Amino acid sequence: MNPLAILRKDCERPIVNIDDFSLLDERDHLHYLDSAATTQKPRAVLQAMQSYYEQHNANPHRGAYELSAQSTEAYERSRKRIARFLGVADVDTLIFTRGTTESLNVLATAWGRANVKAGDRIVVTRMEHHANFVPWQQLALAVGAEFVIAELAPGGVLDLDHLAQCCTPNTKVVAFGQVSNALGTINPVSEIVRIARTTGALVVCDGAQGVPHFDAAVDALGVDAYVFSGHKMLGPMGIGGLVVRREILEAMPPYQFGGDMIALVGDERSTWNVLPHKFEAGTPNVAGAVGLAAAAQYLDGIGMSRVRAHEAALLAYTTARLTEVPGVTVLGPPPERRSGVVSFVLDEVHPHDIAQVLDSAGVCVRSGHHCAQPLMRALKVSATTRASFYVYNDADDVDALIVALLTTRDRMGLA
Amino acid sequence: MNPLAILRKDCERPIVNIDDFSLLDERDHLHYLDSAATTQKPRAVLQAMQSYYEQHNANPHRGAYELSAQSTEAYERSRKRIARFLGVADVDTLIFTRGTTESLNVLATAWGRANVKAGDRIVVTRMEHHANFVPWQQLALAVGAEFVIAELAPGGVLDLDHLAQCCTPNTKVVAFGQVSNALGTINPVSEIVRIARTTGALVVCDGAQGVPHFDAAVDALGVDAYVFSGHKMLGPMGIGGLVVRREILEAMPPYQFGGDMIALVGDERSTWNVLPHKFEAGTPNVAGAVGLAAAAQYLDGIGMSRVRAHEAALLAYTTARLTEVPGVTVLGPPPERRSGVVSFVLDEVHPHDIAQVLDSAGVCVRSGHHCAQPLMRALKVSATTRASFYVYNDADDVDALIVALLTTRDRMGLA
Amino acid sequence: MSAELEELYQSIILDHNRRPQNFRVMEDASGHADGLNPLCGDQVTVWIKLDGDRVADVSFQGQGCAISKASASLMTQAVKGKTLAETQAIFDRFHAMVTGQGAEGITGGMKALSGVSKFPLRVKCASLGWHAMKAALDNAAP
Amino acid sequence: MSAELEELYQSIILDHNRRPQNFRVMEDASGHADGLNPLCGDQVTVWIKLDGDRVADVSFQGQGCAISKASASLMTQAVKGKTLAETQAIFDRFHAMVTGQGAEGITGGMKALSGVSKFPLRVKCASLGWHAMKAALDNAAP
Ligand SMILES: Cc1ncc(COP(=O)(O)O)c(C=O)c1O
Ligand SMILES: Cc1ncc(COP(=O)(O)O)c(C=O)c1O
Repeated sequence: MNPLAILRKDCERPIVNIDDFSLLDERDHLHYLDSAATTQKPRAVLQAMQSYYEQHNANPHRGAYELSAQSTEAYERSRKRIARFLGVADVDTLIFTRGTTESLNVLATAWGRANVKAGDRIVVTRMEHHANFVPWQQLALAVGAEFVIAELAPGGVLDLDHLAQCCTPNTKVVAFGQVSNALGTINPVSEIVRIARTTGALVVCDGAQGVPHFDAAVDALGVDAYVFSGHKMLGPMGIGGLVVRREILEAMPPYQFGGDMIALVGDERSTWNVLPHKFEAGTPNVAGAVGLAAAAQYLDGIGMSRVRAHEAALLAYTTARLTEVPGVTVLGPPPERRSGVVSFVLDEVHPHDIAQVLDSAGVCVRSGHHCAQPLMRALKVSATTRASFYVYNDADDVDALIVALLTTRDRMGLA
Repeated sequence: MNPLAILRKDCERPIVNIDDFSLLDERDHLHYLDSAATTQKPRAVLQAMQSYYEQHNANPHRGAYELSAQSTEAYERSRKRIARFLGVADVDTLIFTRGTTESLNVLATAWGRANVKAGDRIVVTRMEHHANFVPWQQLALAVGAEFVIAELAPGGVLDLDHLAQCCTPNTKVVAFGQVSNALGTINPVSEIVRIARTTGALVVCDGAQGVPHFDAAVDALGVDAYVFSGHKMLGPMGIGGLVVRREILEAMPPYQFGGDMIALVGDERSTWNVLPHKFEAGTPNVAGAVGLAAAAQYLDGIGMSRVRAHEAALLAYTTARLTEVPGVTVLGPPPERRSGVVSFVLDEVHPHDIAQVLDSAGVCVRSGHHCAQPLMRALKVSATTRASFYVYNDADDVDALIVALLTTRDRMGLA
Repeated sequence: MSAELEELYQSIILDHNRRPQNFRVMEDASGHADGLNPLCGDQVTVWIKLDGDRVADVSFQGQGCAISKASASLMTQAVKGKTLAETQAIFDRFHAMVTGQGAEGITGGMKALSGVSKFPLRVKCASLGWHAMKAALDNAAP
Repeated sequence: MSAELEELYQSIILDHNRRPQNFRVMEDASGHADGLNPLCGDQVTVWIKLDGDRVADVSFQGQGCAISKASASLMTQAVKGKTLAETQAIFDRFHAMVTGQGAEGITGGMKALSGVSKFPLRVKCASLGWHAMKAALDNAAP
């Protein structure tokens, strides 16, 4: 076999049963390459939510009757299951939120307003998603702190030397992504943590693009806070999480106030419930948690090392085949340092037009700034085209991408 | 027919096809009387969410491909459908949130921190749910404003004279519930609004127990902000809304920061997207919105006046039959001024024990403070037992409740 | 009416609920502590008087369901006059029983609380007074 | 390749994309305005020079997809030399066309933009320069 054929063979089939994904199963010619934005959902996830609603639906925590107890049990069992998947031992330090964006806003507001003062410093990186950039920027503006961006080294990786320079003693927050959604860059978490620990900062890791793609082993990362979204890891929309070290969570004021999070509500003052309830005001999204637990179960069934290997294989094959398309430049570091993401520009064609032509061939890719305008400025592009892979993709999807890119050049009148 | 038989006849059958509700359909002896906590979901709602995931699932707003456009369309069509159901003309002033609790926290934080200063006054009522009490209390504590509670008149209704006294010129917020979840009291919104308008306050109506039970006609209420939860109106968990007058929303700073809500993200400052996006940071819960729109559709199919009439009939029958149970005292105003809620105490039996015995007869009721500790203090009870009705309940449920209450007395050794 | 419910609300429980033992404020306590169940609003205060390493007296007051009241009442009977070590052992046996790990070594009226183990939601009710007792011991001036 | 896509990317569009007309900064403009599409990051600036109630000159610069660039370029050709009233009428006809309400009264190169109506997502792209032109007129010192 020629080298390309070998690469193709390594990702010839998806690592899941495609029947599990109705949308992909039923639309035969759909090549869904936008999993970094959101993933498709296996039947097991939809089924788990449906069963919950059909068999145990009730408001949890507050009811003395059996159905409500079942709902509570479903909710708390889901928390345990997801904590296990994440590698989080202290289950009650996993707070359910709507997703990564909310989790980061909880930190920037509840922790940030209580702990960051004028003259303090907040450090983020150049490659952050807006969700891990704007909340910190706005916190800094609100309290008069300094907002500092650790820049990139050539090749779309973080400049660790610059990060070290940024981490002055007055640094109160160091926030970074485990994996860049725009480039796929896998950040060296342990080195970042080591640098950040030279300060007394809260070390925040945005795992939105980490936990779906490899074993997150959150406790082992050594960070103070870890955040993620369910919908990017086969789970439903509207659910995600925030994991924070217990001492920090206990010292932190609540983010939202209302039912379930209180202990005593006086006319003048109130006191708060224990973890995790203190940070979960209002009726929880039990069905969402149940669906997310089913997603964790499904991913564990595949094995996260297989997920990682499959994405790496798809990436290798794509990288090889992209050389067939004249004028393509892939952004970011070499494939070994990337998760299953290919972000590229094509000479003389705007990403929006690429996405449009690709769509007409059933190839779904994202075009734009990928919620990373600060990164786009540094890369001196206004937008890129991004293909991102997951467990249900295979070499056919890559082939379709390549053919469609050649068509695009054609269609746009390039020689 | 004797009078009781007539009352029974008026609520003999549910006003929905019980097949639509799997959980109720399959558990024949379940008498679900806790809809004020959360409602059961019709198949149409579960089906709508499932179809969305199976046919249109993608991250909306950010994709240039057709599937993403379908997702955007599903999301925005849902917003329109729900706005129509609510009687809200300016569709983009309907912001999706996780539910009532989050909606109120958005107001208390984003609007409150920008507009309420030391020495200002915030007025709530004695019968508020913690979600419409604690966020305002904590805002007052944080900024040094005065937190004032409008008390009840005898009979569990709001004392409008006292409210008028509370509404001094320095009042910046008047927050009240459309219907009390703990007692079922329907508040006279137009009179409250008239009183509140003697100040320049933001007038906030908690519609969590309003919109599920009668035509909310939000625009006609004349309030500045209206909030509600999907799961209490046949919709899924994890979705709800916040409606605010456009000028106020436009002047208000964002609540959370991240993707979708930005226009330009600079290294130092950022600017915001237009409504409704400015207040919807991060990947939205599209499936939740789709499910909620299906719930609105389902309720419109029944007709909200029939919903109201059915609950009134159930309430009348229950009120009549409760006289058969020695030692029962129903709290709150007479049935005509209540929605489908009966909150009561039973001499010498704690609500928790009542709920336990009722549960063993398949009757699900809530016992406790109903997230209304300030109200419980004023009523001088530590807890009550609450039965609450909805479209799928009928006279059988009431009969089961009465029999189970008699059993409870027996079981607890009362003569 | 299920058999489990019969077992939960045994007549001993109902008696203790109606006429709780040691249901009073203690003026000269060595320590006291409050217990609160935020879900249902139940609330209890327990007072302890120590004599050396012995529980010379114990009392409680508060409002709660039959289970929490009877359990607190039975607790006062069980630990009064016991040493600290014995009290801990009784607590452990109680805890094992209500969480369904067996009723070994349980004696007297406390047996009546075994039905709680079938109702996980009520374990908190049954434990409220017990945890407050432990906290009162921790607070007690020796 | 679908027929609709063929219609979207007609050769006139591709030509205007490659060689946009009036693609320059205007130093002595009566007014100018920026347009931004926050979803894709496309961005355009339009300059207008008025002579009485006539558009004496119009130009643009910016970055964007083929549709937005070609549409802005075609816009400059369409309105240059027109009165304010005529400009408004052209804008209205353009808007009706791209939102699928018919291409009545559309003349010249602008016809090439009719394919946009089949792609609701691209209406924003096509409109970017047009809205900026309107805003520039609003800002223009008369
Ligand atoms: C790295 C990263 N952080 C944060 C987010 C925001 O996640 P969500 O939109 O689910 O809140 C995303 C996805 O959009 C992401 O890729
Ligand atoms: C009147 C009222 N307000 C607010 C809430 C809080 O709603 P949620 O828990 O859905 O946020 C509820 C329900 O629990 C309620 O009944």
